[in-house]
Amino acid sequence: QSPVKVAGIHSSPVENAWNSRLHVAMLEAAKRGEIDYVFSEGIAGTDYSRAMREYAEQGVEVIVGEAYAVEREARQVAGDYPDTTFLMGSSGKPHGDNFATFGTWNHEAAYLCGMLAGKMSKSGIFGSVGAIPIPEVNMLIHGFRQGVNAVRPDAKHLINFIGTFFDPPKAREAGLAQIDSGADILFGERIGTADAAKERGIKAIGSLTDYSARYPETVFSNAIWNFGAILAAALADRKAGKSNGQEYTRFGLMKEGGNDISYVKSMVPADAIEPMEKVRAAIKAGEFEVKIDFSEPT
Amino acid sequence: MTDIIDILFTVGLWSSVLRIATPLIFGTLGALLCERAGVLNLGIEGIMTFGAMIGWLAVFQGADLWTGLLVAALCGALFGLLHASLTVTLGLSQHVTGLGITLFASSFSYYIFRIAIPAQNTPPTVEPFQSLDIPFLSDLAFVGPALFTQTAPTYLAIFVALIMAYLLARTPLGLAIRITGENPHAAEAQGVDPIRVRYGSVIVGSALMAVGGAFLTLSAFNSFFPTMMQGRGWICIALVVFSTWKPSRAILGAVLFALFDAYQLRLQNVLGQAVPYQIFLMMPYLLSILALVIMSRSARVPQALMQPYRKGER
Amino acid sequence: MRIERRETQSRSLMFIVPLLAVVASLGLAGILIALAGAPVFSAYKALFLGAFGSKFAITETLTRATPLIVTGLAAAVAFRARIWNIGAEGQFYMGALLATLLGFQNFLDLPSFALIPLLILAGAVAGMVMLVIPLGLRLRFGVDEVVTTLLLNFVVLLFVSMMLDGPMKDPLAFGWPQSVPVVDEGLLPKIVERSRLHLGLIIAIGAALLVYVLNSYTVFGMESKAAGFNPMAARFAGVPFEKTLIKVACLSGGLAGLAGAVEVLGVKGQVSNDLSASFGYAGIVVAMLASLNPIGVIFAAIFTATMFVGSESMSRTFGIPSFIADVVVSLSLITMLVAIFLSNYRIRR
Amino acid sequence: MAEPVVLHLDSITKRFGSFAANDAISIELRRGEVIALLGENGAGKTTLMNILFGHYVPDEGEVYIEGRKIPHGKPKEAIAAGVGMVHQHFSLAKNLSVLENVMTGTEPLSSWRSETAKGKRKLKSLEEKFGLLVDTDARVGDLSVGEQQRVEILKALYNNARILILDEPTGVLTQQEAEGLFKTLRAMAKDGLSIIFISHKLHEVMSGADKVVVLRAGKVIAERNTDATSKEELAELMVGRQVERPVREASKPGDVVVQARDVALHAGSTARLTDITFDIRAGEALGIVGVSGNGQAALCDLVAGVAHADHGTFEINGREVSHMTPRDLSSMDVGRTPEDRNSQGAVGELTLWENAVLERINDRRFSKHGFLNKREGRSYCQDLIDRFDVRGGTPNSRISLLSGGNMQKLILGRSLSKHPVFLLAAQPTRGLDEGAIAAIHQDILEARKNGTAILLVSEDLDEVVSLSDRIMAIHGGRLSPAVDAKEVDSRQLGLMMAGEWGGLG
Ligand SMILES: Nc1ncnc2c1ncn2[C@@H]1O[C@H](COP(=O)(O)OP(=O)(O)OP(=O)(O)O)[C@@H](O)[C@H]1O
Ligand SMILES: Nc1ncnc2c1ncn2[C@@H]1O[C@H](COP(=O)(O)OP(=O)(O)OP(=O)(O)O)[C@@H](O)[C@H]1O
Ligand SMILES: [Mg+2]
Ligand SMILES: [Mg+2]
Repeated sequence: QSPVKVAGIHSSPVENAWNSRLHVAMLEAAKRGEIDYVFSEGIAGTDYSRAMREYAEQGVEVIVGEAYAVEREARQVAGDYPDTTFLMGSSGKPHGDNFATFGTWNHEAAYLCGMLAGKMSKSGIFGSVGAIPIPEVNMLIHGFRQGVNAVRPDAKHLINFIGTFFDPPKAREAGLAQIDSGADILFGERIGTADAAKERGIKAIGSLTDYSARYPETVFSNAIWNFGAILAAALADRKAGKSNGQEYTRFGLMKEGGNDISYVKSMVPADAIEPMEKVRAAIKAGEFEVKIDFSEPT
Repeated sequence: MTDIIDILFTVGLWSSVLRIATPLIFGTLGALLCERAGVLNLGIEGIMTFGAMIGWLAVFQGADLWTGLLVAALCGALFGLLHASLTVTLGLSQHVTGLGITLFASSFSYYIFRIAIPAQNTPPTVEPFQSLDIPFLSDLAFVGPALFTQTAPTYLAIFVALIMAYLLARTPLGLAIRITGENPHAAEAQGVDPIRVRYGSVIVGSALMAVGGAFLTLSAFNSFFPTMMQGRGWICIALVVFSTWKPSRAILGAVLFALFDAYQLRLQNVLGQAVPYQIFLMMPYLLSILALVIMSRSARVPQALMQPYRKGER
Repeated sequence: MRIERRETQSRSLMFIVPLLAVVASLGLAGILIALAGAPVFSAYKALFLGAFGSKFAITETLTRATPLIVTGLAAAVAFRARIWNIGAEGQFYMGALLATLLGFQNFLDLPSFALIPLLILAGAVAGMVMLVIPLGLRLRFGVDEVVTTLLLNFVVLLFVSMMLDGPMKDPLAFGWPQSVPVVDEGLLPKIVERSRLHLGLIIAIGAALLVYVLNSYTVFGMESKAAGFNPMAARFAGVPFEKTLIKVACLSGGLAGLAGAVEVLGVKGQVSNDLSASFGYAGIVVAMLASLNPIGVIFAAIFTATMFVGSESMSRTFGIPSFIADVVVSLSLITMLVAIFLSNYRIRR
Repeated sequence: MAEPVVLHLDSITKRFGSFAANDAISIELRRGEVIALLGENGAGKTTLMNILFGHYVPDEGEVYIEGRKIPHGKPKEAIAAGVGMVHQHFSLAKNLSVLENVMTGTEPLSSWRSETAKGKRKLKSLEEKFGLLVDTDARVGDLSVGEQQRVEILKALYNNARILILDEPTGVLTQQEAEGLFKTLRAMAKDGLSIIFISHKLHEVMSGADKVVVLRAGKVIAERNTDATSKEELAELMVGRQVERPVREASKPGDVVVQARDVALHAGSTARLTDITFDIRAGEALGIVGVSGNGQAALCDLVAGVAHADHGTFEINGREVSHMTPRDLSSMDVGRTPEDRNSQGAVGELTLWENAVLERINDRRFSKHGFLNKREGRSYCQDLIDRFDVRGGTPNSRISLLSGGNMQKLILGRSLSKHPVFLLAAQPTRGLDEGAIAAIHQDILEARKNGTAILLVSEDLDEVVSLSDRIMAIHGGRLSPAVDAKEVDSRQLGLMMAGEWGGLG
C-alpha cells in the first residue's frame, strides 16, 4: 500500500517547540513508510490559506497545520476540497467531514512534573516562563502548578510571559529574573528557560519535547506531548472511510499515549517518584483527572 | 512598593543588564559609525541576524568561538560592502536600500541555515562563551558579581566603544569620518576621499553589527533560531539618536534600555500579571521617543546624513 | 569610475534594464535553488505558474498586491514631501484595529454600502493620527521622524497585542490572541467568485488614481513637493508650510491606515498579531521601485507580489525551504533599484 | 618677469555631455603673480579651477605644477603639490571647530593621535602672519561669512599652499571685507605665493591682479596685463559686446506707498529690528546698505511677510500689512525677491513655471477649486521668459538647471510681472556677471519709472548708489537717517554702515 501524502504547514520555523512536535511525528511516520511528508514553514497568516490550497491542488491527501490565526478561512478552504483531510491545531470546532481539529494537551504530564518538582524544591518558589498567555499555554502552567500544590500546598509561583514565541535569550533572562526572586525550579514552556537554570545550577522542566539530552544535569523531567497519537488516529479514520470532522484532542490525553512525563531517575529523589508514578498510573487508568484551567495564570 | 525598588539592588539584575546590553552596544556602535560618516544603515536588523546565524554555524562546524565572531564580522563587512556600493557609489536612497538589505540578509540567513541544518526537533547547540572573571574586580562585593562576571565579548563591546570614542574624538581618521558626515565636500576639499571614508565606515560598522548578532548565539544563547533577532537592530537605530552620536553614550543608552528590559521581567514577578506585560515592553520604545524629544535641541545630527555624495556633482 | 546623469532617458533602456534586473535576480536565486538540490529551470517555470498559472494563482497574486499598493502609495506620498514615514506598518495595524473596533457590531444597523465606507474611513483616521504625532514632534521639537515612526511601529504592535489579549479579544477564539470578527455587512465583497480577491483591489487602484491626480493636477500636490524640497523657499512663496506637511501626513498615514482596514475587511475579517506580512515596510520599497509615481506603484506592488507568491509556491512544488520566497523578493527589489538607477545614470571610466 | 612658472594648465578640455565647459584652455602662472580669471556666468571658470584642484577629471589636457605633471582627479595630489582652493560655495563643516576644519586631511589617517596642540600653534601663527584672525575653537557655523572665508584661506595656507585659488571670493563680502581681503592677498603674493582669483567685479580685477585672463564660452578670449587695459575693454571682452549699466533718470516721486513706524522684531528674547521707521513713495527707490549680519535679513523677512512685526505699524497704501502672509502681499501686488535665490527664491526640484506661479497659485488664473490650470501657468512663465530674457530653460525644465543669473531674472520677473505697487529687491545681482547685472538694473529702473516704490537691500555700494534715490544704513537692527544718493560719498556711507550717523540729518 502506498504511503499517504501528507503536508505540514507551519506558521513558525519548525524549530518552534510546538511545530517541532508535529514535524518530528510526521518525519517518524514517513520513516516508517506510512506517509510521504512535505512541509512549508514560516508561513504568514496572509499566505496560510494559499499554502493550504496549493497543497490540496497538488494532490496532498492530509494537510496538517494550525488554524489559530485563520480559523474561518481554513474552514472555507476545507469546504472547497472535500477529499482532502485537514488536521489543524485549532481553538474552534471541527467542520464538515474533512476538517479535523486538535488542541495541545500535555497538562497531565505537566501535573506529574509538578509533583516531582514540589518534592525537590528547597525554597518552595517555582517559576514558569511562557510565550504569551494563550489558553493552551495557560492550562499547561496551571497543570504544573496543581501538581506542585498537590505535594506542596504552600508553594509560591512566579510567572513571566516574554511576549513572543521566538526569543530564547529573552526566555533565559526571564528565567534568571525568577531565580533572582528565589525560584529554584523552573518550568520552561519556552526554550531558553533551562539555560537560566543551567547557568545558576538549579533544575528545570521542559515542555512538549524532551530537553534532558540538551541540558543534562539541569532538566530532570519533561511534559512530553506526542502528536503522533493524534496523527495516527486521524489517518486511521480516513483510511477506514470515517469522517474526519471531529476533535482529536482526546488522543493527546495520557491514556491514549498522547502525552506523558519523561524524567531522569538519577536526578529525582526516590520518595518523589513513588507518589508521582501512582498518579501517573491512575491517570492512565482513567481514575484521576487533572483539572483544566484556561484562565491566565497570575 | 519597596520590592519594586529593591529589585534595583540585586546582583542578578545588573549582570543581566550588561548581558542584554551587549548586542545592543555592538549594534549601536556599528550604526553610529555608519551615521557619523553620513550613511544611515537600516540593514542592521538583517545584518545582525546574519551574524547570529553564520557565527553560530561556523562554530557548529568546528571553528572556535573567536573564529565564529570573526566569520560573523567578515560576513557583516560583506553586507556593509553591498550597502555602501548601493548607497555611496550609486547614491540610492539609504533607508530603502537598508530595508532591502534587512529583508535580504534575514531571509538569506534562514535559507542558508535550513540548508545547512535540515529541520529537526530543537536546533543543535554549541558550547558558548563562558563568563570570564577579571582578577580583583570580580571579587568586589556586589559590583564584582554584578558587573564583572560577563563573557569576553561583553568586555570587548565596552572596549570597542572606548576605542571608537577615542578614534572619533582624537585621531585624524576620526576627524575624517566626522567631517565626511558633516560635509563630504569639505572632506574632499582637504584631500580626504569621502567615498573611501564612507565605504570604510559602513563596512566596519556593519561588521560590528554582525558581531552583536553573533553574541546572541555564541554567548547569550547557544543555538540559532530563525526570527530570533526580534527587533534588536531597530532598537540600535534609536539608541544612536538617543546617544547623540557619541560612542560613550551608546553604552549608556544600551544599558538603560537593557535595564528596562531586565527590570520589567523582574517586576512581573513582583506585581504578577496585574498590568498587561505589553505595557512594560512598550516602555523602552516610548522612553526613547521621549528622550529624543527632550534632547532634540541639543542633538547634533550629522549634517550630511542620508545625503548621497557624488564626485563632480553639485 | 564616475557616475553621470543621463541627459536623455531612452525608452528602450527603460524597458530593457528592468528586464535585465529580473533576469539577474532570478539568476542569483537560481544558485540558491540549485544549492537546495532542485532543478533550476523547472523551478523558474513553477515560479511563473505559481503566480500566474491559474485563475486561482492570479487572484492570489492580486490579493497579495492589494495592501502593497496602498502602503506603497502611503510611502510615495510622504517621501515626495520629504516626510520619511517608516511607520506605515504601525499605521496599518492601527487602521485595522479601529475598523474592527467599530465593525464588530453593527451599532447603527447600517447597510453595507454605508458601513464599509465608514469602517474604512475610521481606519484611515487611525493611520493619520499615527503619522501626525511624529510629524508634530518634528515640526515642534525637530525630532527626526525616521526614528520616531520606526519606534512607533513596535509600540503599536504591542498595543495591538494588548488589545487582542484584553478588551478586543474574541471570546470564541478561546483566548488565542485575535480580535472579535467584523460583522458580515462590514466585509468587503469578493470581486472574483471563489477566490480571496476582494473589492480592496479596486479601492487600491482608485487610491492610486486619486493620488496621481492630487500630485499632478492640484495646488496641494505642487505645494507639498515645494514644502518638502525647500521649506525656506516654500515659506517665502507663501506656501502654508506646516499645514501642507500635516496634510501630507494625513494622506500618507491615512493611506497606510486604509490599507490595514481594507486588509482586515477584505481578507481576514479580524485582527491578529500577524495580520501584516511586513506590508508597511515592503510599501517603502515598492514606492521606490515606482520612483514614487502613484501609477507605477500599482505595477511595482504587483511585481513584488508576483515574486513572492510565485516563489513560495515554487518552494512547495520542489520541497525547498520556503524562506526562498523572501530571498527572491529581496534580491529582485535590490537589483530592480539598481536597474532603475542605471537607466537614469551612466557609469564612465 | 624672471620669476619661474609654478603652474601650467596645458590645453584643458572638459565636456559635460556634448557641451564643452572648457575648450583647450592654457594658462601659465608665475611665482608671486596674481591672475584674475574673468568671465560671464557659465563661462567655465569654476570648472577650470575644479579641474586644477582635482575635483573634476578633464577630458583632455594636463596640469603641471613646478614642471611636474599632476595626476587627474585627486585633490590630495593637488594639495600635496601646493595648491590651495577657496571654493565659490564654502566647503566647511559647520558643526566642527575652525581647527578641526583646518586640520582635516593634514595628518596621515593611520596616525593614532591628532596633534591638536601643535596644529593650533601653527594655525595661530598663520593667523597673525597674514592678519586673518579667527577664534580657532569656534564652531564654524557660528562665524560670520567673512570669518568663514578666512577659515577657507587658512585651510589653504595651513597646507603650505604655494598656489592659492579663490573662486569669487568677494561675492559674499562687504566692501570693507573685500578691501581687507585684497590687502592680504597682496601681502601673500609678495611673500612668494601665486594667486588666481575669479571675479565678476572689474574694479577688483583692475586693482587686485597683475594679469587678467578672460574666458568666454569655455575658451580663453584674451590675456591682458592690468596696467595695459581698462575696465571698458575687459567688459567688452568678457561679454563679447559693449555693456553699460543703465543710469537712473531723475523722477518725481508720487504719494507715500510704504510707511513703517517704530517697527520692532524679536527672535526669542533678542531684538532683530528696533525702531524701524521709513517711507517710500511711488516711483522712488530707497536703498539699504549695511554690513551683513546687522538686520538686513530680518528687514527682508519682515517686508516679505515671512516674519511679523512685534511692535509698530507697517502700511502699504494705507493698509496695515504687518500681519499679512506672503500670499496676501502678492495679491496686493507687492513684488518680493529674496536675499538668497537658491535657498529662498526657488524650489530646485520644481519646474520654471511652477516656481513662477507658486506665490500666486491661488489666483483664479492659475487654479480653480484647488486644481491647477497648467496651461495658464506655462504661458505666464513663457511670458516672463520672453520679457525678462531668461535663457537656458523652458517652462517645463527644472529650475535648478538655470544659471544663477537666469534664475535671478526669472525670480525678479515674477515679482515685476504685474507692475507691483511695491518691490522688495534684496541682493538682486549677487554673483552675477556684467551682462546680467545690466539687465536686472534695467528692469528695476523700469519698474521705478512706472511708479513702483522700491526697497533695495544690497551689499554692493555701487549698485545702491546708482539705483536708489535715498539711502539708509542698517546697523545693529536700527536704521540710520536717510541721505540723498546724489550727495553721499563712500566715506560717508562707510561711517553710516559702522553705525556712526550722529552728525546726519
Ligand atoms: N557638474 C556639471 N555637470 C554638467 N554641467 C556642468 C557642471 N558644472 C558646470 N557645468 C557646465 O559648465 C559650464 C561652466 O560652468 P562653471 O561653473 O565653470 O561656470 P563659471 O564660469 O564658474 O560661472 P559663474 O561665474 O557663474 O560661477 C556651465 O555653463 C555648465 O553648463
Ligand atoms: N549638476 C549640474 N548638472 C548640470 N548642469 C549644471 C549642474 N550644476 C550646474 N550646472 C549648470 O552650470 C551653470 C552655471 O551654474 P552655477 O551654479 O555656476 O551658476 P552661477 O551663476 O555661478 O550661480 P551662482 O550665482 O548661484 O553661483 C548653469 O547653467 C547650470 O545649468
Ligand atoms: Mg563659478
Ligand atoms: Mg557663480
